[in-house]
Amino acid sequence: MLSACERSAHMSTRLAKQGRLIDRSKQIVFTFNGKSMLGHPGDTLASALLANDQMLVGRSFKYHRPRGLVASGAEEPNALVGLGSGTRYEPNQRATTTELFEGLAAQSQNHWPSLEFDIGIVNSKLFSRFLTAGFYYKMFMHPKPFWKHVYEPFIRQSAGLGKAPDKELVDADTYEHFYFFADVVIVGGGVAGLQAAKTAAATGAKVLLMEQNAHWGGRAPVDGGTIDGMEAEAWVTKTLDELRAMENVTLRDRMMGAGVYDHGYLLGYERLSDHMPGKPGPRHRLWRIRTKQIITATGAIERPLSFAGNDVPGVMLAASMRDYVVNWGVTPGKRVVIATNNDDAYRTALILKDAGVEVACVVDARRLGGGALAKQVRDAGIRVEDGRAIAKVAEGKRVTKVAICLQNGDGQSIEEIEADAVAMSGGWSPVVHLWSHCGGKLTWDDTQAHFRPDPNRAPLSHDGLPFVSTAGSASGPMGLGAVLSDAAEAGAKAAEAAGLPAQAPVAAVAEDVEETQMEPVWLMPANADIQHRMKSWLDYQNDVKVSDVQLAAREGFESVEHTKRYTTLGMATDQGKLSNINGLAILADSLGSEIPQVGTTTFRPPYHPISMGAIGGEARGEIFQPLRKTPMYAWNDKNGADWEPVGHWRRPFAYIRNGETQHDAVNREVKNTRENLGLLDASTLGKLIVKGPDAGKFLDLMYTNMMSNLKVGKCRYGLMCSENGFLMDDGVVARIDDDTWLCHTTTGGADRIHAHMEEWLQTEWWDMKVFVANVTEQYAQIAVVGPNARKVLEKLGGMDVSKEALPFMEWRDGEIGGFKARAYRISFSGELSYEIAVSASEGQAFWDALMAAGAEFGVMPYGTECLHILRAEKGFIMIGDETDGTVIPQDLGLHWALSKKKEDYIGKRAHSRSHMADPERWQLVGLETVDGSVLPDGAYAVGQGINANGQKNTIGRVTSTYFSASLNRGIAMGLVKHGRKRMGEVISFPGTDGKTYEAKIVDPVVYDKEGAKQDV
Amino acid sequence: MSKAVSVLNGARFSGLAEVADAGLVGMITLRGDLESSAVAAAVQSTTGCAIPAVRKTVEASGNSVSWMSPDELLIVTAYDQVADLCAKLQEALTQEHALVVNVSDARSCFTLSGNGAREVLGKVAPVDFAADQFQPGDFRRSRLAQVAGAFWLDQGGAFHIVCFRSVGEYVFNLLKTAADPDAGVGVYS
Amino acid sequence: MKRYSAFAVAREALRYHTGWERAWTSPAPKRHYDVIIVGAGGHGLATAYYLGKNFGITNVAILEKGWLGGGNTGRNTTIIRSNYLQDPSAAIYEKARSLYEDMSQDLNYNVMFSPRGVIMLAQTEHEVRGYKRTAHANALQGVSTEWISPERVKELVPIINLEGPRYPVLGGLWQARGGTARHDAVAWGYARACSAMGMDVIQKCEVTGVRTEGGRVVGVDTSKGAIDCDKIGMVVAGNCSDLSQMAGFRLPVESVALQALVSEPIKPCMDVVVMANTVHGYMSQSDKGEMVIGGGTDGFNNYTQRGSFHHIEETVRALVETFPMVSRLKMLRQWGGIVDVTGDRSPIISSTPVKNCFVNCGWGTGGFKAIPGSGWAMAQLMATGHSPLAEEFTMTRFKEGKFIDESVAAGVAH
Amino acid sequence: MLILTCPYCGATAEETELQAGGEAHLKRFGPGSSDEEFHDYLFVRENPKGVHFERWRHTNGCGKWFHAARCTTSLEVFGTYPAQTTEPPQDIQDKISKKRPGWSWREFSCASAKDAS
Repeated sequence: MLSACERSAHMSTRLAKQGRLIDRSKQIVFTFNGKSMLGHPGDTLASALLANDQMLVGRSFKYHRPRGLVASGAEEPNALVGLGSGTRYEPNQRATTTELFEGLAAQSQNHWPSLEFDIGIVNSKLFSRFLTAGFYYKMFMHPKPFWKHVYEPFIRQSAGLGKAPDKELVDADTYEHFYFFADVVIVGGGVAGLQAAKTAAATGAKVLLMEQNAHWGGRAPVDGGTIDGMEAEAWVTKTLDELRAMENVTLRDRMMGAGVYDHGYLLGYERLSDHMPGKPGPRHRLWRIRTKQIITATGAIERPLSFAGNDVPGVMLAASMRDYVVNWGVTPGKRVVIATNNDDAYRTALILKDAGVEVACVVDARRLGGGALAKQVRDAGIRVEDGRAIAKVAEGKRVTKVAICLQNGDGQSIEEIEADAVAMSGGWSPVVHLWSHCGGKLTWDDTQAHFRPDPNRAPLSHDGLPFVSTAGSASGPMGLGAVLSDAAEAGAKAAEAAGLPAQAPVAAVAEDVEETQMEPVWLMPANADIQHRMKSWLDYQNDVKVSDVQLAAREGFESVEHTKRYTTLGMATDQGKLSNINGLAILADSLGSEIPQVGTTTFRPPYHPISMGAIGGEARGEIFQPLRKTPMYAWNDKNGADWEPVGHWRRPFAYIRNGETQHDAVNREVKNTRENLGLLDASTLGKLIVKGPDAGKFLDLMYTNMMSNLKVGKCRYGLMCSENGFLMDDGVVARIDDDTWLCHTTTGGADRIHAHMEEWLQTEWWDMKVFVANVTEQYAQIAVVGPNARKVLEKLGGMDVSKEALPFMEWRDGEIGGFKARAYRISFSGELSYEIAVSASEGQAFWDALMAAGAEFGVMPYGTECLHILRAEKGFIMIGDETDGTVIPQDLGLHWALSKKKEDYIGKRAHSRSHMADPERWQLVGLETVDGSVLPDGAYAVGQGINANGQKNTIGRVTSTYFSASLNRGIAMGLVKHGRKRMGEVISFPGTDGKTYEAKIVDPVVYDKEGAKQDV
Repeated sequence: MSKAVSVLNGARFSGLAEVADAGLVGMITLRGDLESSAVAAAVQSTTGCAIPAVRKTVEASGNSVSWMSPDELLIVTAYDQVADLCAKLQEALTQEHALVVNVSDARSCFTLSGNGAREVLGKVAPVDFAADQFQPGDFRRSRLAQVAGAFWLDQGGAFHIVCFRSVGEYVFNLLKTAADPDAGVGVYS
Repeated sequence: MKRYSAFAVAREALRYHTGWERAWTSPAPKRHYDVIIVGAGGHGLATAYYLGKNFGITNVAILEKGWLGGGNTGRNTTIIRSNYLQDPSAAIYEKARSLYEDMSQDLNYNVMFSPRGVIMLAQTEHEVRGYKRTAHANALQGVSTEWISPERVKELVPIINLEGPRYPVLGGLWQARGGTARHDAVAWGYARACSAMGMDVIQKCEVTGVRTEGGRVVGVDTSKGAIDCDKIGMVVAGNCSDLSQMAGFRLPVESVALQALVSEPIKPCMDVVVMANTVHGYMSQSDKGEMVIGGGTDGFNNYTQRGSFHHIEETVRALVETFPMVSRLKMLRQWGGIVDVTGDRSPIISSTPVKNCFVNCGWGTGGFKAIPGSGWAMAQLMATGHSPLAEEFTMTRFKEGKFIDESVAAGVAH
Repeated sequence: MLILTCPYCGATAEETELQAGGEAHLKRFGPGSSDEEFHDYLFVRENPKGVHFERWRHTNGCGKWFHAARCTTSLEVFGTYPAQTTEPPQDIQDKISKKRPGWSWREFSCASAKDAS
């Protein structure tokens, strides 16, 4: 029975026979460029387009030439479409790897205004002679501004393939990662992969077998042959059933081996819902697999032939054409010319004929033609011409005529054959990408004219032993029997290499047709003239032709990498799967060199593009990154916290009340804390317990000042430098008992300083008896600050917090308001201040108690900005403001904290280097603007003249600057050359706002210089 | 104590596996020489547990003891017992160079149970969760997506997961996402 | 050398481009050169070019063990900017940037310098302060930059998500005359110009030894035989430790892998270069349409030109969060290069303990943008013994504790 | 993706659990050392192409620092060992000598080369 399409006059059509993968009983409606079309379940978008006579599927990158399908799988260079819409739109989807689904909407790409009529074609028609390889390096240089404003925008607009997703698009799909471990992973579910899996699994090895398509068996069911006495397809089904029954085997379809990384790390890219968009659950899953052995059973890819017009829609790889016939029951034409240099293409002739498609001629470039298969074809009554070539396929939007010539001639046409499709086969190249990702080397095989993996130079793993092997045609052999025995051996060897007991491989037995050797044909015909070579495509998508590679060679781009980059050969979205070997053969020929000497470019992951969404995985939205929250986070959030990210923490910058600006809120908090009572959530401050008989000695090395002589019950402010001498952290240290200290660090310092201490203890002073524990998160810590601080604590009741019982710079354990607490009498604000630590789980309850009890004392929470201002008014430095990784304690006038008694501490030796002892170093001072305004953040003070590089000389910079609500004017600190000797001097800070700010050098402490307020 | 609350305050999620906030859990970090008989004796007498082997958890008397590093144990007990147990351990270790510190409030704990538990954890931690590779009593410190975490498998087949308190919510949301009922992988079933 | 121009292209088109001559010659080494530059990457070729152009020194060989431009010059993300904080860095990078402005005309080779603008996003208060400081410094250094508002960022980068759930964009440091260039073309353009001046660019010529006499360099041994010279410039990122040891000194340098990736090409959607340091990622769109993406380095010494995948993952995660539509693009290709990192992550352009032996290395992750400035300074240093641009970049600075630290942040702290 | 076996907890950890820590077996120079010594200690690195000894920390794991002997050009790992030592264990040096005859790294070198000298 003929299908509806076949009865029509169309040339590319659905056949009545064949179509093993489609379900003809059901129809699927889809659209292409808005036109409604019909397909079947099991179709790819590509096969469905062919069934609808949509030969023209896209336009090329440079010349905007009309293009049709060339291949049937991942190697397809032309059929890229924009798929879907809205939040599920995606550009550059391959029609050949897109399974058809109901409602699929595809848009062709790279044309304007329409696919059928594209203005860009003028590139091809008028300018193609000019737009040769590298032309843009030689022109567009004058006038200079034209590159940015005229030439580049034009080039960018005409390049670029698919339409970008909408600028505001937020992906509707989700993605995830999965970690998996195996002994042997086999990539590729063709007969080789299945055979390798079976052999490996027989040893008991834990095996993962993945197949990028939705169906198993690879090419074998299309190419025919019998395995173990049954049809290939039956053997595939049987073997799959056997593997599925094994507990040690995991089978995944729609999963591609995307990349091989060092030490047996493999990326698997699983497409879960691309064939049914909107299906609940993740769209893609990125498997991060650790395996002892990888077998790539990735098959081989057919090479195009380089003849003039080999890019006209309707010219297709011979094996792909039979894929379309056998798998999906479609043909790109009704009258086909086949061009080949090998026997395999004759299979296409037989299959086409069997399916009712006329084969006008098989043009075999070999002088002596093919073997047994060729005979079958001749016997079937098909015309076969040996030693012939295609001179040219007539230009147009589809194939109409094919000119035939002698292969060893220059392209003189012998005859013209009417045809609407051309099948071409230039031989087969093993898919070596995964083998090569981690350094597997290739060897040139003269008999098959291809690079294949060199088993003696395999990628090596952590143990220096090979961890990747190949199976089947990925190894080189193309015959079914050889494929199976190679795969069986690969499976057995890999299992043994993975540590399983060795087993002799048992391969399935196949019946093969003997094939006559192929002959390399890099140019068709061999002596094609320049007009022909300028129409012979190597890289379809990037529009690289034989003449381009020849030009590159002539201009001295002799390295294959140079040629690639100069011509863009192999740099398109197919990464040269079809073009690389043909291109470097042309290059070798142009250089008078051999192909193996020219070598290949580097194979890089991924094998085939993978979604950025999958790479990012689950990390989006609220789990984009960990957000660290203090116990009072929710309260802060509800009470106006204007959040500031601090590392992964969030801290309230200020608590903004209704009607307030951020600035208002900060000023209110400053005044209230100075006048009444402020609460600061200080839980993020690091708290490290350091304990042991050598703890004092250790801390004396960690801190620049002495900690061993701190008395139990007391606190001391300490500084830490890096070994390179720079100030890296500060904080208050409390001595807890005879051999225990508690060290406070900055928020950012908690993990860093903990790691720093562990590093020194483990790697340098491992004989010291010291243990460190990071207890930062065990406590909620609240700074209770202001003149009313004692009152609120006394109201809550519990421990004696009087000046006598708990003097400044001491700490006590006890209870406050029924909470077990530790109170530190320390102040970073210059006010009467307690920092109270309670267990984190009780933090919110304690905060609530303070807020309630503090109501009558004017309690208000304050944020980090207020904290900054309070400390700046007191001239206290802030790590990260006054320090930036280039500042040493001496710069900040902290000489008092550099112990002279100690022989050693980290950073001490560094400080004696010439530049660190240099009196010219900038010194910390206070800065007071002449007019009371606020100095701009980060402003530099200018000195006299310019330096040797023409830059203005600077003599200082602002390190922190604020509006002080307490003093009602700007306050600042800065580092100034000879600053401490220049008190009272006025210096200038040019702003980026056009103004220059004049500031007087003053003492950094501008509030309560005597310290009377904090020690009450 | 009613004042104390865990970060997730008893939250649960049921999908591929059951994710549950374990509430307030008593936890003690013990640092000391794990080879020392005094440490072993102290741990045995106070918790009822022997010193676990490398990357193992020992459960006894309602307590568990896990191997954190060659000189560190994680002792898990009831939240209201922790102060008492800390004191006893400190007492038993007065002669030893050791550090005993209550970290109950510094951490969040979750249980992950059900058929999909291995698979869910396998989405966030770079660890082999195949049944023959991760068995009851096994303990591992690793990474839970972007944060450090530790987990062990109890004899009943449930995972116990510990992370820092500040990232408790992140880890809960992470596990919840991984346990999406439509995101089954199906390799461990 | 035949001049390149639209006219020349048209003329050649008429004869099917059969008349183009070699872009550079492929000579055998001579026995002696005044100067040998080891390394025909961008920096080495630029050094040679300015030796010839500025100092008339043309008896120069540039030795390359592989193919010219095949190291980091040909595997970077092509960003050009000079908005550095410290004076010495700003000076050399601005010199480089200004030379890029005229490079196509100067070399008669279109290197496609595209001053499309570079934004460094500020996503924390700490970054806001840092970039405001940089803007102030740049104003005094003669580097044109400005602090811009989030609204302006959105205008320039329509695909950005300003209100990211985690790190809202608080503004950015904008250098309007920063941009990109075609990386290979920079190497090819310099090579062609060097060759035209009579210099020898010798590829597949590996240096196996550095010969010295009395503490002075006299020549090199190579895979193509011994070559004498008066001066040597070592400009070999990723190989400088090896080469310096041949000359008998050691460098404060470590080599690590830096990775990059590109998406499949799409139509223009982002006209500027965006760097987001809080989340560790940067992105621009090439003229071909690919989104060119970079991130951080691996932490371990590595010469494989392969990096670890989790860095790719971190970078992509960050970019998906910053530019949500990126989620629906696909990664086409990832690769790695080996970069030299010094103790302060700033480069070394310096004389060495061996007389007449000079070294230029340690560009870390920022080498491409510096190429012309680096070559200019290195040439001046080699020709005259002194270069103001190179003055602070000595290898002795580490001994003095005089660092050029661009990271200027000891970590976020409160 | 490097995978190293932590000599403390025995886990075969992938790189995401680890933190690289630079060259191993550096001798610290503190106060009293020369500028040269201090400079070399802080900044000068072997940075070899080939056998290297380096520090790693099992950060997302048992937290311990350890050393790895690794080849920087092939990424082969010859062994890992605890950080509390000033030189690579002999068995690891021997293993390297078998695989990389003639290797040397700072004052350490191939056993056979030592015999010959």
